Amino acid sequence: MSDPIIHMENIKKHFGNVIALNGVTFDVRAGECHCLLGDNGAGKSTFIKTMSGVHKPTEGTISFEGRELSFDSPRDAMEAGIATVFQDLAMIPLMSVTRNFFMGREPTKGWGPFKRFDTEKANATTMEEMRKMGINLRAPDQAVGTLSGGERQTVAIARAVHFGAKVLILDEPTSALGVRQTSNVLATIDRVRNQGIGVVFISHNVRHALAVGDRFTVLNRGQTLGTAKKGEIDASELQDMMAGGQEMAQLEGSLGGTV
Amino acid sequence: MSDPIIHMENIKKHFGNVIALNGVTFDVRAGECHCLLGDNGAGKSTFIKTMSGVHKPTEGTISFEGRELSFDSPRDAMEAGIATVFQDLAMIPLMSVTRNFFMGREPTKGWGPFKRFDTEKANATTMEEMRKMGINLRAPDQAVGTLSGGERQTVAIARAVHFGAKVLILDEPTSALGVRQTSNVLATIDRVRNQGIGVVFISHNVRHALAVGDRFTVLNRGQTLGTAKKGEIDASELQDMMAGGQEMAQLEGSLGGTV
Amino acid sequence: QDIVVVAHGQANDPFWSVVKNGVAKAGEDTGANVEFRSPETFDMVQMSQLIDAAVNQEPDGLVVSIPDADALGPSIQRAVEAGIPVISMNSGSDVAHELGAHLHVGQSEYDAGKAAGQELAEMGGTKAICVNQEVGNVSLDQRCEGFAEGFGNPVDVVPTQNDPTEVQSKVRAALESDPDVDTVLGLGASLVGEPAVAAAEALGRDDLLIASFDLSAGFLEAIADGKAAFAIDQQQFLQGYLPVTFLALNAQYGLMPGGDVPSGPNLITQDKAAQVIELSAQGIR
Amino acid sequence: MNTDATQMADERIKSESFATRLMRRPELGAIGGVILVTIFFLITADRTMFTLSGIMNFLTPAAQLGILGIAAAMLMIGGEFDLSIGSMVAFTGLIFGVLAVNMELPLILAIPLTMACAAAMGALNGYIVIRTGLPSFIVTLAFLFILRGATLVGLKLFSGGSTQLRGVRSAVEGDFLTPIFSGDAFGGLFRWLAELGVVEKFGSGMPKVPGIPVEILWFIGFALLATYILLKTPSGNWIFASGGDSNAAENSGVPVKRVKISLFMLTACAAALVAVITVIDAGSTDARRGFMKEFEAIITAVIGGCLLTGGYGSAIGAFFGAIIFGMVTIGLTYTNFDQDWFQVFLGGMLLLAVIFNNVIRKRVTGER
Amino acid sequence: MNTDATQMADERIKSESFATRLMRRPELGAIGGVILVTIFFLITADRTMFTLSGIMNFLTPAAQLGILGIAAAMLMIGGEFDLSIGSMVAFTGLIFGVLAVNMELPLILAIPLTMACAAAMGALNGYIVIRTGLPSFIVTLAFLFILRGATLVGLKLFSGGSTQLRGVRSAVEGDFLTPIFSGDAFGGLFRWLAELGVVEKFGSGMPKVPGIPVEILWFIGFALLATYILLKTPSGNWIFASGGDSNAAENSGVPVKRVKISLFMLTACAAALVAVITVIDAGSTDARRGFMKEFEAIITAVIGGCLLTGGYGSAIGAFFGAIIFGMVTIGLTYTNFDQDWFQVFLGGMLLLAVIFNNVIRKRVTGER
Ligand SMILES: Nc1ncnc2c1ncn2[C@@H]1O[C@H](COP(=O)(O)OP(=O)(O)OP(=O)(O)O)[C@@H](O)[C@H]1O
Ligand SMILES: Nc1ncnc2c1ncn2[C@@H]1O[C@H](COP(=O)(O)OP(=O)(O)OP(=O)(O)O)[C@@H](O)[C@H]1O
Ligand SMILES: [Mg+2]
Ligand SMILES: [Mg+2]
Repeated sequence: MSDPIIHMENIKKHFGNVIALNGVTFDVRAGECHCLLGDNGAGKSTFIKTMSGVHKPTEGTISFEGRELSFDSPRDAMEAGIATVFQDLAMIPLMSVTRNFFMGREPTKGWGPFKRFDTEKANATTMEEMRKMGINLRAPDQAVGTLSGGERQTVAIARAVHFGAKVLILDEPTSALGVRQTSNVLATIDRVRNQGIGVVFISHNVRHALAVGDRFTVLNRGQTLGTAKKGEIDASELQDMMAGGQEMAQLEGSLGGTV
Repeated sequence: MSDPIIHMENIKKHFGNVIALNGVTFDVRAGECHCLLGDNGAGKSTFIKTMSGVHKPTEGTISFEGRELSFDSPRDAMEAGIATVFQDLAMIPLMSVTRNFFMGREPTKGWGPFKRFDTEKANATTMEEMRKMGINLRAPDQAVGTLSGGERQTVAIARAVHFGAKVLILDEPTSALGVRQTSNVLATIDRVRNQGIGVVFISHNVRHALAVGDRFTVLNRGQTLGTAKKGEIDASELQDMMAGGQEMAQLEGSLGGTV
Repeated sequence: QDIVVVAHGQANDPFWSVVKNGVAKAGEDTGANVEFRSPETFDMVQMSQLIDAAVNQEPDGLVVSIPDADALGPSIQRAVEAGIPVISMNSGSDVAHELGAHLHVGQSEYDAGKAAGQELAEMGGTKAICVNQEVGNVSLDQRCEGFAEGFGNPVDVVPTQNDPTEVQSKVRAALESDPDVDTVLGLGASLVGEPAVAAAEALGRDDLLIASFDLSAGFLEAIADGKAAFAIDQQQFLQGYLPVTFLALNAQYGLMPGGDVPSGPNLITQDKAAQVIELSAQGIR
Repeated sequence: MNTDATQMADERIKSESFATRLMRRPELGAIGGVILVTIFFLITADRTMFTLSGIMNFLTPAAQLGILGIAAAMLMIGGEFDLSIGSMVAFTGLIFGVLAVNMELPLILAIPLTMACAAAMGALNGYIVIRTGLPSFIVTLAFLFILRGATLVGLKLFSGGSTQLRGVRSAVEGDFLTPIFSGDAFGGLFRWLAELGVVEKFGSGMPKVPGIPVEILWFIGFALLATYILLKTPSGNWIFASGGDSNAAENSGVPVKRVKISLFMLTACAAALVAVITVIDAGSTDARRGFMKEFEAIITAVIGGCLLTGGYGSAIGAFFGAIIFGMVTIGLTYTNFDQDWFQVFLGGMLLLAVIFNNVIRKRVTGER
Repeated sequence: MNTDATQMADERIKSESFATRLMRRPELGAIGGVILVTIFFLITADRTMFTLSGIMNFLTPAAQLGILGIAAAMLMIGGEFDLSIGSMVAFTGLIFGVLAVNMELPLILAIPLTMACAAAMGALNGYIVIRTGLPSFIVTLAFLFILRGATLVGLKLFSGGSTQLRGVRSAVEGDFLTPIFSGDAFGGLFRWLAELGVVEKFGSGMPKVPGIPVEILWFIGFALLATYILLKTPSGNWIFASGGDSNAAENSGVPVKRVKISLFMLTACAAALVAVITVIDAGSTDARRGFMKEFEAIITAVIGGCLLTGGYGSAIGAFFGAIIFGMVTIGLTYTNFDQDWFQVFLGGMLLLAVIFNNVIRKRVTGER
C-alpha cells in the first residue's frame, strides 16, 4: 500500500492539568478511509484538531508526505491540502451560506485592485454542492444561523469536500443528518476515496464506520486501543471496543444491536 | 389510552417570508414515547420549540392537560412540567457543568435573605446524574465549553431528565453520543416512560426510534405525513417516509440498510 | 522647598498650560521644587482628593484654585489646620480668606465677563451669543453670566464640544439662523475664538464683533488683522508665577504680601495684539 | 484500559498546585496588577503615599469608583452596558440636593426617594433595551446625554441660574443618617490611636487620619455583597447565564428579562449611592459631577477581568481593578513626574498591569 | 408531498415585496433615522439649515466624524474596538504639524510619513491585542491615554512651551497637494452656478457656498470604498468572519490575526486622514484635538447598525449614522429651543432615530 500522507507519532496533548491525549499514533494513506472511533471524551476531536493545525501537540511529531513539520495555523494545514469538518462545524451564524462556504478561499474575478469576490459563481457553486448532498437551499444568502441543524452540518461537509485536496477529515459528520443526507455523505466519502484522497472519518455509528472504513483505530481515554483492517473485525467486537470495554446499559438486551 | 398531556392543533410558524411549519397536529400522552421523525429542515426543531415556549406559533392552538393555553416563555413551559433537550443544547460554554445543570432551577439552602445556592448538593447531584448516563466527569466545576461534544450533550439530557415532570422533549439527543451513552439514553427514555412521563423523541436513526417509540409521526417540509403506531410500520417503510419519499443516493444498494 | 499647585484645569488646556508654564518658571527662578497637579476633567471630588494627597506630603506651600468652595473647602481647611500656607489663584477670590488662604491671585471670572460685556455693548453690539465649550464647568458658566450682565442686551449661550470643526459649524448655524446676532464671545481663544473668526469669514460677515477669553496666537493675529475685536487676558502666567514665588519667599524669609493681586482683566485690542503674538506662541500669554 | 472508570479518580488529570488553583480564579488574577503597581510606587513615589493617610487618600477615589465599577461589572457579566452611570451620578446628585436643600427633607426620606428615582431610571433603561432589542450601548448612551442635560436644566432651575447647587452640608448637618454616608468612621478610635502615637499626627496635634472614610466601608461591603450574590445565590447563576448566552439561558428557564432589568436598576442605585456620598461630602453638586465615570467604571470592570461580551468576570476583580485605577491616578501625584506626562504614565501603567495579570495567570495555570 | 424538490422553486417561501427586501439590508435601516431627523428639523429649525450652505455646514463635521466612524465600523465588524482613535487624531496631527512646519517637508512627503506613523501605531495596537489576547477595549484604552499624553509633551517640545502648534497654513500654502486635503472642491463650478443664479450669492457676488468641502468628498469616497471592500472582496468576507467567530474563522482558514491587525492599521490611518484635513483646515493643531472622538465614532457605527459583539454591520450604515449625529448636534443650534436642553435633545433624538430604524425594519421585514 502507498506511503501515508500524514503520519502522527505518539501525540500528547495537555490542557492545563487535563491530559486529553496521552500518546496516540495514527496515519492515513491516499485512497483509504481510516475510521477513528471511541467513547465520548476519548480524545478524537482533540486528536484531529492537532492534525488540522488548530492545536499544537504538547509532544509528538507530525509528518506530512514524509517530511516532518508542524502546522502553525489551520490555514497552513489547509494550504497543505487538509480539509476538515469540525464537530462544532466552524461556521459563522450571522453570515450567509455562500460566505461561509467560501470563507477563507473566496473565488475572485477581475484583476489587480479590481479583483473581487465572484458572488454569482460562489452562489451557484454553493447551491449545486448542497444539492448534491441532498439539501435544497431556499437561497444562498440565507444566514447559516437560521438553518436547521442538519442543513448546517451539510454546508460544512459540502465545503470540506469541495476543497479537500489530499486529506479530508470528518468529525462526526453525519450526527445531525437525515437518512437521505447520511447516505449521500457516505456515498461521497466512497467517491472521494476512490479519487485517491485520504479520509479520516469519526463516528459513533458502527454501521456507518463499517460501511465505508478501510481501517479502524479505536481511542480510549486518550490512548490508542489498537488498529484493525476491514474484515479483521466485526460489528459487535468494534462496538465493545468503542464502549471502552465497559458494559452497556441494562436495556442492551432488549435493544439488541440497535445502537 | 389516556388523554393527551399536550395537544398541538394545526400549528403554523412563519419566519419572515419562510414557512417553517404549515399546519402540524401532534399530541403526546402520559407514559408513551412519541417519535417525531423527518428529513433535515422538515421543521421538527421548530415544532418542538413552539411546544416548549421558545417560539409562539403564527397560527394554531396548544392545549395542555385539556386546557388551551399559550406559553409566554420557556420558563412558563418548564413550570408546567415540560423539560426539553434542544438540538443546540442551550448551554453556556463559559459556565461550569453544575451551574449549567441547575441553571434556572438552583437548589438552595438557608432561608430568607441567607438563602443560597447549595453548591455541594448541586455538585453531587450533577456528578451522580452524569454517571448514570455513562459519563465520569473530572470535576463538576469544569466549564462546559471544554467538554467534548458527547459529554456536553449528556449534560443537557441528564438535566432534562432530572427536571422532567410531565413531558420530556428530546431533540436528537443521541446525535453526538457514543454507543454506551446512547444505550444509556435509550434505557433512560424507557425508564421515564414507565414512570408515566410523556416523551417526545426526535431522531434520524430509525433503529433508535423503533427501539423506544410507541407512536411515530413523520414531518415533511413543514407538514405532517402521518402517524403510525408501533408494530403498524416497519423500518424500511419508516426510512422511506423520513427521506421525504425521495430516492437514496446510489450507494444505497451497497450500504443496504446501514443508515 | 516643596510647593504644590492644585488646579481645576488640565495640563493640556491651552489656558492652564500657560499657568503651568508660570509655575515652572517660578520654580526655576526661586529654586523651589514645584509640582502642578490637576484632575483629568472638571471634577471637584477628585480635585479635593488631590489636595488631600498634597497635604499628606506636607509641602512648604500650597496653591489652589477654588471653583467650588463647598467641595474644596474642607480639604483646604485641612491644609491650613496642618499648618501649610495656602494661596488661592484664578477662581475663588470671594471665599479665599474665609477658608484661610493668605491671599488670592487672579481675576473674578464674573467680573471679567462683565467687563467684556460692557466693552462689546459700547462697541455697538445688540445681540450676542456666548459660546461655551464646557458647560457645567462653573468658571466658564460664570464668564457667560457676567457677560450677560455687562452686555445688557439679549445673550444666548451656545454649548459646544471640544472640537474646532464642530464649534465652527455651530457658530455658523447660530449666525445663519438668527441674522440679528452681531456679537460673539468665546470662552477660549483657540477652541472658540479662531473657529468663530473662520465661521464669520465663511459667511462673509465682516460686521461681527468677535471677542474671546484668553489668548492664542491665531486669535491674536485675527485681532491684529481687524477680524476680531479683542481678547480678554487675565495674564494667567502670573497666576502660576506669583503664588509660587510668594510661597517660596514665605518659606525662606517669612514674607507675604498684604492683599490680593488682581491679574486681570486686561483687554488686548488691535494695537496691542501684534506684540503679544510671539509671547502667546511660547505659552507665556 | 481502565475498568475502574466508575470511580471518581481519573488518571487523565495531573495534580495541580495550590497556586495554580488560586490563580485560576479570575478575581485573583487582578491582585497581580495591584502588586505590580504597589511595587512601582514604592520605588518612585514619595514615602507619604504608603502612610496610613496616604493609603486612605488613594482608597477614597478608588472606593467611589469601585462602587460604580462593581455594579458595572455585574451588569457586564449579565451581558449589558450602562453608559449612563456617570450622568446618573450627576442627576441623582441633583435630585438628592434638591430634596435635601430645596425641600428640606430629612435624609431618611431624601435618600430613599433618590434611590427610588434612580431605580426607576434604571428600570426604564432596562425596559427599553429589553423591549426594543436595541443594544444597551446605544440606549444608555442616549440616557448619558439626556440625564446630563436634564441635570444642567434642573440645576439652573433649582439654584436660580447657576450650574452649582450649594448648601447641602448645612442642610444635612445633624441628621442622624449623615455619619453613615459621609465623613469618617471610627473617628474616636483614631483619635485615641493618635494620642497613643500609633497614628501619625500633624504638628497641630490633629491625627493625620481622622478615621476611615465611610465610602471605603461601603466599597468593601458592596464588593462582598456582590461576590456573595454572584457566586452563592441562584440570582448570581442567572446573571452569568444571561450574559453568557441569553438565548440559551432563556431556553433553560432563566428569567433573563427580569435579571437584566434588575441589573440596570442596581447600577443606577450604585450611581445614586455614590452621588449621595459625594454630594454630602462635597456639600455641593454641579453639572459635571460623574463626568466620564461610566468609562472609568467599565475600565475598572475590564481590568478586573470582565469580558465585554458578557458572562464572565467577578466583583472582586472589579474591586482590585478600582484599587489599581485609584492608585495609578492619585499615585502619580506623589511622584516627581511632570504632570504633562501624567496620561502617558496612566496608560502605560494600565497596560502593564493588565498584561502582567495575564502573563502571571497563563504562566501559573499553564494555559497556552 | 413534493417530489419536485430538486428544483429551485420552493413552496415554503412566501413572496417578498421589494420594500421588504430593501429594508432587510442593515445599511438601509439607518436611512429611516435620517428621514426622521430631517423631518424633525424641517419643522422646528430655521429654514437656513436646509439651504445649500446650511447643508454643507452640518455635513462638514459629519464627514470628519464619519471617516472615523466608518473605520470604527469596519473594526467593530471585525470584532474589535479602538478607543485610541481620538487621541490618534491629536497625535498624528502633531506628527503632521511637526513634519510640515518644523521640518518643512512638502506634503508629498509629510502625508505619507504621517500615515506610516499612524499605521505603525495601529499595528502595535493590533499586535498587542493579538499577542496578549487581552480585550482590545483595554489595550486601546491604554493608548488613548498614552497618545493623548504624548501629544501634549510633543507639542510643548516642538512649539516651545505652548499647547498649540501653528503655522501649518502658511507652510502648506501653494503645495500642489493642499487642495486635495483642504478647502473646497469644484470652486469654479460653484462660481459659475452662482453667476447663473442657481447658487445663492453674497452681496459681494461671491457664491455663498464656495464649493464642496473636500472632507465631504473623502467621506463619500471612503464610504463607497469600505462598502466595496466589505461586500465585494474576499477581505470583506474575512472581516465579517473574524468578527462573527474568530475561532471558527481561524479554523476555516481565515488569517484572523492579519485581518485584525490590518483593521487596526486602517482605523489609525483614518484618524491620520482626519488629522491632516483638520490641521490644514485650521492651520494649527492643539493638545485637545479629537477629544472624545473615539466614542462618537463608535456611536456612529452603532447607530448605523453595527453590533458591539462583532460580525454584523455596514459601512453605509455608519455613513448615515454620522449624518444623523452631525445633523442632531449642529441642527439644534438652528432651532429656537433653549440651548440648555441641548444634551437632552441630542440623547432623545438619538434614541428616537434608532428606535424608529428598528421599528420600521421589523415592521417591514416581518420579524417578530
Ligand atoms: N480546551 C480544553 N480544556 C480542558 N479540557 C479539554 C479541552 N478540550 C477538550 N478537553 C477534554 O479532553 C477530553 C477529550 O475531548 P474530545 O473533544 O477530544 O473528545 P471526543 O473524543 O471528541 O468526544 P466526543 O465523541 O464526545 O466528541 C474531554 O474529556 C474534554 O473534557
Ligand atoms: N429563525 C429562522 N429564520 C428563518 N428560517 C428558519 C429559522 N429557523 C428555522 N428556519 C428554517 O425552517 C426550516 C425548519 O427548520 P428546523 O430546524 O425546524 O428543521 P429540523 O426538522 O429540526 O431539521 P434537522 O433535522 O436538520 O434538525 C429550515 O429549513 C430552516 O432553514
Ligand atoms: Mg468530538
Ligand atoms: Mg432540528
